[in-house]
Amino acid sequence: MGQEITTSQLRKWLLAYAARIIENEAHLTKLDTAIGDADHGVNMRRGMSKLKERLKEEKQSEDVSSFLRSVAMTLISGIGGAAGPLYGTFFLRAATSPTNGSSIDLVQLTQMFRYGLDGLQQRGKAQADDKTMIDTMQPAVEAMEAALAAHQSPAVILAAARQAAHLGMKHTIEIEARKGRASYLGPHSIGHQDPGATSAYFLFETAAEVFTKTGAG
Amino acid sequence: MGQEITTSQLRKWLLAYAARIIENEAHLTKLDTAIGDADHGVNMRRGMSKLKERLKEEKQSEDVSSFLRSVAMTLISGIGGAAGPLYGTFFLRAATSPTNGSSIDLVQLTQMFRYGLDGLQQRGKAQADDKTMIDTMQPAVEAMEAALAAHQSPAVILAAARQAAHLGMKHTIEIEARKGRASYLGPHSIGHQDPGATSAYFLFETAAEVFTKTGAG
Amino acid sequence: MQSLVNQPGSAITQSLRGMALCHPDTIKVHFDPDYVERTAPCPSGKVAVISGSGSGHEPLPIGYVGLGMLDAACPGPIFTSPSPVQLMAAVHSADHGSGVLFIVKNYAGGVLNTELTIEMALQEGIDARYVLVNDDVAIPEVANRRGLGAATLACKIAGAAAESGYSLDATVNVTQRAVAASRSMGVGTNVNTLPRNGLGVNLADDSIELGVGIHGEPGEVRSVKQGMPEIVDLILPPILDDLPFAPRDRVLLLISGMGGTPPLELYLFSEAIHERMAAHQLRVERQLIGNYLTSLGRGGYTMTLMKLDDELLGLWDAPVHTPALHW
Amino acid sequence: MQSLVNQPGSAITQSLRGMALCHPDTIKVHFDPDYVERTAPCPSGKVAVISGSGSGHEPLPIGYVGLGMLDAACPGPIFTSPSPVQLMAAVHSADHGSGVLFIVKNYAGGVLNTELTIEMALQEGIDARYVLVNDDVAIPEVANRRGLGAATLACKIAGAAAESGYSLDATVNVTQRAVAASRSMGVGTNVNTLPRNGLGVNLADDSIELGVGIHGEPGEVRSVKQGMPEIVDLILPPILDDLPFAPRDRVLLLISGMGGTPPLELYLFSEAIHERMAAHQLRVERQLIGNYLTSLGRGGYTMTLMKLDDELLGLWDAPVHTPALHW
Ligand SMILES: Nc1ncnc2c1ncn2[C@@H]1O[C@H](COP(=O)(O)OP(=O)(O)O)[C@@H](O)[C@H]1O
Ligand SMILES: Nc1ncnc2c1ncn2[C@@H]1O[C@H](COP(=O)(O)OP(=O)(O)O)[C@@H](O)[C@H]1O
Ligand SMILES: [Mg+2]
Ligand SMILES: [Mg+2]
Ligand SMILES: [Mg+2]
Ligand SMILES: [Mg+2]
Repeated sequence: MGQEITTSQLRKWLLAYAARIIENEAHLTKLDTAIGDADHGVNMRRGMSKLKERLKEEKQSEDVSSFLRSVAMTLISGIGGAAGPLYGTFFLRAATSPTNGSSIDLVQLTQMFRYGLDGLQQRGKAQADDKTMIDTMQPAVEAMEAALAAHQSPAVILAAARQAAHLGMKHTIEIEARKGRASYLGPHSIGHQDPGATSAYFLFETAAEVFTKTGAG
Repeated sequence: MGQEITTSQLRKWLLAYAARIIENEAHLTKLDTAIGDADHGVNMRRGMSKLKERLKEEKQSEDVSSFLRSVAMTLISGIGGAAGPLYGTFFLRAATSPTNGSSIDLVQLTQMFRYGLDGLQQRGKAQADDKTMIDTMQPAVEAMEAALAAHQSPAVILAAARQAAHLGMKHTIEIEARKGRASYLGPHSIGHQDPGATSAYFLFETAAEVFTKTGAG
Repeated sequence: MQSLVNQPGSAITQSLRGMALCHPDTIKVHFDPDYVERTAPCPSGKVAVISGSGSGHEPLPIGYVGLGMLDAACPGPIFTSPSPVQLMAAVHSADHGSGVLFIVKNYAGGVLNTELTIEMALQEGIDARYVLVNDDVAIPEVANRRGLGAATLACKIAGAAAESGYSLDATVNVTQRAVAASRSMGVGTNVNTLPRNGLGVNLADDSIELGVGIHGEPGEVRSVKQGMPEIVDLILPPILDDLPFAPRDRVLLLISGMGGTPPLELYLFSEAIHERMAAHQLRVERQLIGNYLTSLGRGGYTMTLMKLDDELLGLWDAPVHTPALHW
Repeated sequence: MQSLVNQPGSAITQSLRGMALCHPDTIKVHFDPDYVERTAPCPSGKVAVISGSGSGHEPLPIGYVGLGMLDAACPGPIFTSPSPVQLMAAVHSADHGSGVLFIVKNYAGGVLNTELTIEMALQEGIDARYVLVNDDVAIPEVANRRGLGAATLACKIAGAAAESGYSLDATVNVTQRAVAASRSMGVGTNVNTLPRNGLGVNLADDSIELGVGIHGEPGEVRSVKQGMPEIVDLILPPILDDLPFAPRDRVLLLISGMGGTPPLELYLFSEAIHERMAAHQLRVERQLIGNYLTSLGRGGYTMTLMKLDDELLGLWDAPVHTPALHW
């Protein structure tokens, strides 16, 4: 577990995330058109443009907590809608997880995700199977924790998170929405993938890509 | 010129006119759609329904003037738009032309049309070639007057009126509107037949049909 | 749900009844013939001010009935002027011996029906006149210019003058001055259509219809790439040059939606107008923004400017208590 | 001309500036973060009342800023709630030490952003609360009910209470009572669509969308053969049975167009409602008819009933001076 992820690597991760979201703007909006109000892509792209601006200023040896807090504030002001305070709270709370100052190890990365997930869940009061981003994040964080407990390698831990996130995202197709705008559709929401679950998946996908490449080994 | 047209024959004429307009409601509205506000058929049908109601009460030996005045008031309240006061004034003024009490001869019928036309023209201030109902009525009345002066038979006088009205109506296709809503279109009004000129034509068409059949001989 | 409004006759009647039920303290509706009168008592010797209009332009004219504005109003069928029978009923209700002024938008039907009514009124010994509203600069020939937003302004000015005791002559004069000081133009934004018939072509997303009428009379289709400022630059010069309005003129600005325009878009339009007002050094002393002259549910707006003087400003500010204007 | 409203960002900013330019005596607009505050001075010790909302519902919320109603309001992007950064700017402008009340329509975004803002305000030692508006009976589960016309009513009641010196607790309580006494439902009449995307299907001429939302949330498509009375018979029972409203109840009736509804049609709707109000022996003590809660330019309307008591009636009648409500 000697691998350390620096603030600068977290920055790379979030830049990759921003790029992935911007590539997928139309896709996210299309998903939100089917069961929401057709703006999730627009909202996320607005937030990611602001995030990219913010991430341009690379401060020397910035500590992880204040970095995550500033990401949170950027997302809170930039995304809007329901997703803004949810992603914002995720990072606000992640910023309170233990660090080594300007880096975290894989245990701490897993804790960071756990803190973020718990914060998001307290904010939104959604449960698993309500057809929200929780359905992506909760299995992903649980998979990380399990892999960590099983002393897996960083690459395996991150791959497990990504795979669980993917399954969770796909699972939202099968279930009925009980939170957010899609809930107004009741059973008609079944058969459609949740937009927020999709944007949340990219968090784990890009984490696996960036941290495996830069950090593993 | 011994032919007398009684109030009851005038009633038959206007019943035939009302029926002809109602048959042609869609046609008149279509013409008004091209160069006006798409209601001439609706307006005329509304007026004709009221006129038919009014004409149901056949009063014994009603005199021509009061009959025509009551037709005028019915059209004024029933048609609306520009056509209502124009047709209304036509009959109001026609009601002041000379009669023999409860009948008129062909000289008086021609005078009746002339009085009506002059009144309508004073009301609307349109000239020939402004692309209005005047373009139907003025040549028709002039043709009646000419045929009368040439001592033609009633059937010929009425046929001349109908034919001149028809030519006048068709002539409106070629000219630019200078009165009414069609005038806003300027040169774009060319190529379309005027709706009011069309509804006015039916006055002469039905007069020729009804008075030739019932009165001639 | 086009069919709701298209039921001939009964929709107008029911909508009229609806308006009366929504404003029972202000207006009273009569049927067959259809007209609306104010409930507020009239000062003795007051000139009566009346306006008729085809329906589909609400709140005009019924929404302008009440203290300080119209004494009575008559709604015709959709886009079709009311009949002399209706107008005479309004005259009988509103005339108190000091004469009657009709406010008439310049469309053939309105003018002809009013002239016929005035002949009837004169035969009964009632002094009746009309003021023609013809503020639409989209029509080059002045004689053919249509009535737009200045109809609302004329009803307010005439009503305030009459309420404060102006004679018939004086009411006619000041109302004519108000119309002569007003210029307007319309812009259509969605469907190039006669709403009644569901005909017409959708405008492209970047196109407007310049100089459109309020009965579906077509305007000139223009593609607009720069958004609102470009639209305002198309309508403002014809308006300003026609009077003409000059720097430092005091003006009243009326911006009306056509019934299908989102408030968001109307304020967007207002912003571009205000910017240009400042650039032209026009002093916007008073303004009204909302649905004041509509064209059923079509998208679009009209802009009206009236050059103000102290008399017009005073009459504008005078109290008014109607369904649509209230101060 | 869909494109006019669709320019992301700048359309909102310009429309906001437009509204401020149209009502310079009443509101003042700030940008980046965007919020609007009243120009009227506040009585000392006054509780601050704030509301945020996605844009596209104008006049809500900006048109309700002013004396006797909101102290500040924040517009989000189209149909997207404003951010805590905007809401905190409004808090800093409006709070005078007596606490802050947010009026929040029950949509996930509005609630989540407000809750986050309240946490931030509490961290700064500012007492902040919110009242959730959830009057839409089209949603069976009470927890998911959306905010409709009661948002307008809540802003008025809360604003009047705060203006007259109610404490934060008392303002919260009476506003909650107002919401609890209110029920609404919406009807869409033209396009079954998300306006932003130009998607969606035109409704048939004889069809409506029952229980539609104000962000294009679909309702139930119903064919309506008998016109307005049939529509009112579809929405009234769910509204009346839910509170329930009982004969001889005093009620406030709010009828709002969705931005693309001709006034003629809105009065047609009103007529059918008034007829049923009489049949149910409900006493309509106060009413408001117009565009008060819109959904960009879509066709349709919402109807809201609030059961009145003397306190609510007094607060409703209290003076108000905002762009949209004024008495
Ligand atoms: N209470 C909640 N908890 C967790 N996620 C939620 C909640 N409400 C909504 N979401 C997520 O937010 C997404 C929608 O975000 P977005 O479209 O940006 O906001 P809005 O719904 O305000 O338009 C949904 O797909 C869902 O995943
Ligand atoms: N000044 C006028 N003189 C004679 N006829 C006129 C005049 N103005 C309009 N018209 C006639 O009226 C017809 C239109 O009538 P209609 O559609 O019923 O009224 P509106 O134009 O008010 O909708 C035109 O086709 C024209 O023939
Ligand atoms: Mg959304
Ligand atoms: Mg016509
Ligand atoms: Mg007409
Ligand atoms: Mg949204």
